[in-house]
Amino acid sequence: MSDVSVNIGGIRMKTPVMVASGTFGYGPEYADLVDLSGLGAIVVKGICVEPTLGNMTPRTAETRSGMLNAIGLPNPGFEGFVEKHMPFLRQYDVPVIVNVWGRTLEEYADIAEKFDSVDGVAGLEVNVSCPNIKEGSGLFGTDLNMFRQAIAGMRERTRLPLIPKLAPNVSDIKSFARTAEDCGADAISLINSYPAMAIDINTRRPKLANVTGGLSGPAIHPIAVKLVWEASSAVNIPVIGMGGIMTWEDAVEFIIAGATAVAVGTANFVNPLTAIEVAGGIREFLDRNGMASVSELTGTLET
Amino acid sequence: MSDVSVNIGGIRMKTPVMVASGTFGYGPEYADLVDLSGLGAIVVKGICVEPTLGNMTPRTAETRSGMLNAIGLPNPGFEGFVEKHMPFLRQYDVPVIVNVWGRTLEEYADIAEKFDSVDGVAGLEVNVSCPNIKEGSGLFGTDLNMFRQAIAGMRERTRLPLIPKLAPNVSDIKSFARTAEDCGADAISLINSYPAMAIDINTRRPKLANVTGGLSGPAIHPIAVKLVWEASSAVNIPVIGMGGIMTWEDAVEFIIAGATAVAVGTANFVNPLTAIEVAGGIREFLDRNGMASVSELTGTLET
Amino acid sequence: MNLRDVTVIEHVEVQGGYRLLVMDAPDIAAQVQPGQFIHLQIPDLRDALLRRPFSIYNAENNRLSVLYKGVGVGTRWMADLKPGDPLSVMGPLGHGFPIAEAGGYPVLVAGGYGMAALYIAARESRQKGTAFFGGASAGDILCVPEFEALGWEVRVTTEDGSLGMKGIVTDAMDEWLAQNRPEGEPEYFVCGPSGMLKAVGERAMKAGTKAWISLDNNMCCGVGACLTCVQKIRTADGAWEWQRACREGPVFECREVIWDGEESVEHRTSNIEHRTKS
Amino acid sequence: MNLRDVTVIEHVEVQGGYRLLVMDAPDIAAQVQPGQFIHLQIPDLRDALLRRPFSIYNAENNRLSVLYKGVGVGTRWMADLKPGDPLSVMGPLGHGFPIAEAGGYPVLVAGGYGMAALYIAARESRQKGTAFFGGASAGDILCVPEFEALGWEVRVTTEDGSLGMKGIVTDAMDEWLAQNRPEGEPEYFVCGPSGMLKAVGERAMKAGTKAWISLDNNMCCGVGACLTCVQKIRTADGAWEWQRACREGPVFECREVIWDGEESVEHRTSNIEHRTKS
Ligand SMILES: Cc1cc2nc3c(=O)[nH]c(=O)nc-3n(C[C@H](O)[C@H](O)[C@H](O)COP(=O)(O)OP(=O)(O)OC[C@H]3O[C@@H](n4cnc5c(N)ncnc54)[C@H](O)[C@@H]3O)c2cc1C
Ligand SMILES: Cc1cc2nc3c(=O)[nH]c(=O)nc-3n(C[C@H](O)[C@H](O)[C@H](O)COP(=O)(O)OP(=O)(O)OC[C@H]3O[C@@H](n4cnc5c(N)ncnc54)[C@H](O)[C@@H]3O)c2cc1C
Ligand SMILES: Cc1cc2nc3c(=O)[nH]c(=O)nc-3n(C[C@H](O)[C@H](O)[C@H](O)COP(=O)(O)O)c2cc1C
Ligand SMILES: Cc1cc2nc3c(=O)[nH]c(=O)nc-3n(C[C@H](O)[C@H](O)[C@H](O)COP(=O)(O)O)c2cc1C
Ligand code: FES
Ligand code: FES
Repeated sequence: MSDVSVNIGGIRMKTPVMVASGTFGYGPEYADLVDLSGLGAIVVKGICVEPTLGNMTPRTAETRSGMLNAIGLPNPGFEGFVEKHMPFLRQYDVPVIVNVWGRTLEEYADIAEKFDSVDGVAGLEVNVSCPNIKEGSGLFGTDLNMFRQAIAGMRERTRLPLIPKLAPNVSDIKSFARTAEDCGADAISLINSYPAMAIDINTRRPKLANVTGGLSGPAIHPIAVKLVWEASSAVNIPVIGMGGIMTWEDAVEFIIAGATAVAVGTANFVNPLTAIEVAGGIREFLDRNGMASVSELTGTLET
Repeated sequence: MSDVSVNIGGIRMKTPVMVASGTFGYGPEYADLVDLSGLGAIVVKGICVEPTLGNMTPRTAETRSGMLNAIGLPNPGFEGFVEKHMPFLRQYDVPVIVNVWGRTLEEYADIAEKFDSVDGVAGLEVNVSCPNIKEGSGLFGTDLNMFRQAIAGMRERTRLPLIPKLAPNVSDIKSFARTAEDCGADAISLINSYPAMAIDINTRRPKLANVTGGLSGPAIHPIAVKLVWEASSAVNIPVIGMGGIMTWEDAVEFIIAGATAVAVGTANFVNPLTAIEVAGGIREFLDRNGMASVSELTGTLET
Repeated sequence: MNLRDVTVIEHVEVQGGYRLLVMDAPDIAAQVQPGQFIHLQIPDLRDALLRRPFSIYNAENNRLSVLYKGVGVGTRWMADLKPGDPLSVMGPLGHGFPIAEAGGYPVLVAGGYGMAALYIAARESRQKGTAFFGGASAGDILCVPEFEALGWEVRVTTEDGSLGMKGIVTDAMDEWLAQNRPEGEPEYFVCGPSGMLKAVGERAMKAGTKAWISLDNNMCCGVGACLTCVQKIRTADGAWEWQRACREGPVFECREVIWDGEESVEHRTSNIEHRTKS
Repeated sequence: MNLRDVTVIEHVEVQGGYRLLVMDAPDIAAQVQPGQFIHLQIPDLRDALLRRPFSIYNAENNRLSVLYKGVGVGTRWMADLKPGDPLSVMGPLGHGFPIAEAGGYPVLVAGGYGMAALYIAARESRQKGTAFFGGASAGDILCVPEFEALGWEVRVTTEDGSLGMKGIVTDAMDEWLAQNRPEGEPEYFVCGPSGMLKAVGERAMKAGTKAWISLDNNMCCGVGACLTCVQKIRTADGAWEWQRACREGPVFECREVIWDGEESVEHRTSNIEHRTKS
């Protein structure tokens, strides 16, 4: 049987299929239904230094073949997370990747350092799709210079595998991918949800309290595949592909495009077993095609 | 009954619903089914100075709630278009907007000048989602400086209403909108299809001969609504909103977000009467809400 | 909580656009507590991905039933379901209604599908009290014979006066309270639109009695993972925190809930704790 | 060409996964020429938007029928269609087969749904010649009695030998041509996979006879607006231009078609003209 285990910047995963940040809570929410040890990795909802409130409601809205979310990164802060959620997560034989973010460069560096000494954390995924409240309008994920500073600052303060998660709404994804690699990132992941909005035509108000949100789900899959293909062609570190995976075929597209692993997000809300089923589908596909390991498939797109 | 006529930079339209470039041919293709005079405007497939071949096939692929296209802008060139298609289009009482493009700054300026003297052309929509073959990697639609030069160069050479069509894959749509206005554009339209790709997992080849293409259809509607909202907040010239309109409700979202008119693209392939039906739906919506004209709805989003 | 592929056994129009959907779902049915809900995946639903939450109307003999109305893309599509069709069901979910306090007088207040959502609570309650059902019109008043068969006194209000008293449900409640003195403190069990939940809650707070209200917040995951359905809930120290309608709720005591627009209370922590209420 | 909401009249499995779909569509049926197709919108098709093209199998008595096989998301979904269901149909579309030349000997060559696509041409042809039907297995050979009833000699080839001769359709053709001398020049009418079109075309060109081949190019709009379905077509001056399979085609004479990978010919103009072939 084909070997589907992968190594993402030192994080060993039994399958190449993770669950994406913000779509799987902190683990216990789906634990009744899903064997957490069967996941490639659990990426928890975004954590920053201090407890954070998030946005008002409504926070999500359905769109055609997708959904919008503007949850606003509510979280119990570093201490709250480590105290309340890590004990649960440590029970399972599955890598825990913590999705982290900050409001300033300092906060990015601080949260990296804090997690460095936490037992049971396999790596950090860095959410840069958030506004920099200190410098004003710029976003860490779309301003190359701010992106570089954030990642470089974190690299200095942690030895944990560092996985910057690229924002999709840029014209040149390759420069962000290369910058991540140059700053010492161990892998990159993409894509985060795409900035978007929906309007209730009767009230003439946005469907989200936050006005705009992020589009995710199968609607964005073709955008994500293209960005993963471009990004993976620009770097040598592993790429984690995500965006709209509903079936194993969707995941295989990412792998052929150049992803070493993938993550399932929105699909968890439809079928929480998606990540498990996708991993099974990939294994069978490899078997059928006589491939000994998933690495034989990665980046094999013929153009 | 509510007045749905609009004025886009001097182009008077009976309804605010146009058909989008590349999805309605040059007019005759749907003329058996659609009363062309009932459209807000016909925007024809992109024309450049010389005849152009376009891409190899396959040129389109279906995706979830959307489609990819990489037609590659085949066209008979300026002369071929004017000779073969304008006589047909002149028969109808409907504004004809010619979508134009170039491979270099000179070609953009040239095509603008050439159309200046063509009878029956109401305005030019400028497709900037194409690579600059002379300067290399940059794209007219994502490099602000090249965008400015292209539009400013055209403005000097034509008195026709000029409608730059913005590319969606930029971080800051507002600066492109403002630049268009600064260069003397009479309106802007957005969004063009979003760069994306799909892979046939069995052949491990891209589903499009061109490898990548543009994503259109309802999948991208929430992205388009957000970009139209942002762009229209940045300029005083009218905005034409498009991307994924299937129903009148989708169009009304664009109008509430700030669009003066809208265009129907991919939906034409599903139901060629979409633009007519959407216009009817908008009129009824205005009637039900006691609005005398569509302008009372434009940009009324309460945030 | 389970995730199961179940089969439609019965699907009939009840009245006023409401339909009864009965499914064969033994292991989910066996676990149901009053006021819980299921999260339904509607098969082949064009381009609408997400599951839809429905209160459990009944759960007996391996069967699970819901009462629903066609209001949007999903519920209208459900109209086509026929016996034998497959459905994916996640449930039972959420924390529902507590058992009515001994010595109290239980009062049910419901609008729309709220009548269905209260049925199991009405059956499980040892005391049977009064049920106030409100709706726009006679077609919106569901299950009256069923509640009467359980031993409840049902009082109906409709806005157009086509059934019962003309007015809204709290009018009927106020009138009844003014004229009657139930043996025992009234304890309210409420399910319906937010306005109704708020209005009953206010009365309960004024009178110093308890009102358990079932929130109708928009949901996405249904299990606590996405943080879509959160509600501001008062903490013991007078501040507030987000709690998830799908996990810590949908039922809360009215004093706990801070409604949108209420004068602001300090936010204590954004910490979603895994409260174990039941 | 019309766009009509039509009703399913009959929908049955024929054999080997092929289904016959009959629709009530008077004004479209009345206009059909041999080799044309319709563009079908499959209602409520989850997240797949586009119409699907199907050759018209028959058009008589106000009825339109197609023969199709479930191969992907759309055609599998069509399996659920039942009499009375609505469908949106655009058609008839494209330029089909010409009438067989007087004095010639018409030869039909078909694979898969190509047998259906040739039925009207077979009926309209004054001369009846030989029809070569090929497929993987017996289940893929459609409509033999129908063609025989029209007066055609049908010769079947299957790859697994389960029906007729074992081999591919051109094997049977070559054998037959070697042994028979039809009265009149053979004129080929071909519909099937590209490989078959090419192979028959090569034989026709060698023999200096005509072969009309119906292209199976991917389509999107079906009417000439999107330029998805284009094919390189030789121009009179030896160069090539794009023509649209949905509008100028799907039927072309084999000499006109330049296949992918053929040694490059100069591209003349990219000008899609509105050829009026019929
Ligand atoms: C805990 C809970 C229990 C429920 N129980 C029942 C029940 O027993 N019977 C019943 O008929 N309905 C019930 N509902 C409401 C039901 O979930 C919605 O009617 C359904 O989701 C609408 O789906 P749709 O696709 O038809 O509508 P959509 O097209 O999705 O939406 C139609 C309208 O309903 C609103 N809406 C959509 N989803 C929700 C939601 N999850 N909660 C509230 N509003 C929503 C939308 O904003 C929109 O205005 C319950 C909701 C919750 C949260
Ligand atoms: C002019 C014309 C006439 C046709 N007539 C018939 C007919 O009479 N009976 C019949 O069974 N089929 C016919 N086809 C093919 C039919 O259109 C496809 O089988 C159908 O579109 C597949 O739809 P789907 O959603 O099931 O498959 P999809 O999931 O869309 O695709 C399944 C496979 O079919 C391929 N495919 C998809 N669309 C087309 C297309 N338009 N043309 C070629 N390949 C495609 C895809 O690349 C994929 O490999 C015809 C095609 C053309 C162009
Ligand atoms: C409800 C929701 C919450 C999310 N929260 C986060 C988050 O906290 N941090 C983050 O980096 N990404 C977050 N994401 C983005 C996802 O991790 C993922 O990148 C995106 O949804 C694309 O994948 P999908 O299409 O499979 O959902 C969230 C997405 C959703 C839908
Ligand atoms: C097949 C196809 C061809 C297109 N050709 C052009 C073109 O020539 N010029 C252009 O500016 N946009 C072109 N577009 C983009 C559309 O005009 C429109 O901006 C886009 O499709 C978004 O709208 P929609 O989602 O309604 O299709 C094309 C789109 C499609 C689907
Ligand atoms: S609906 Fe996802 S947390 Fe409640
Ligand atoms: S399918 Fe659109 S031009 Fe032929």
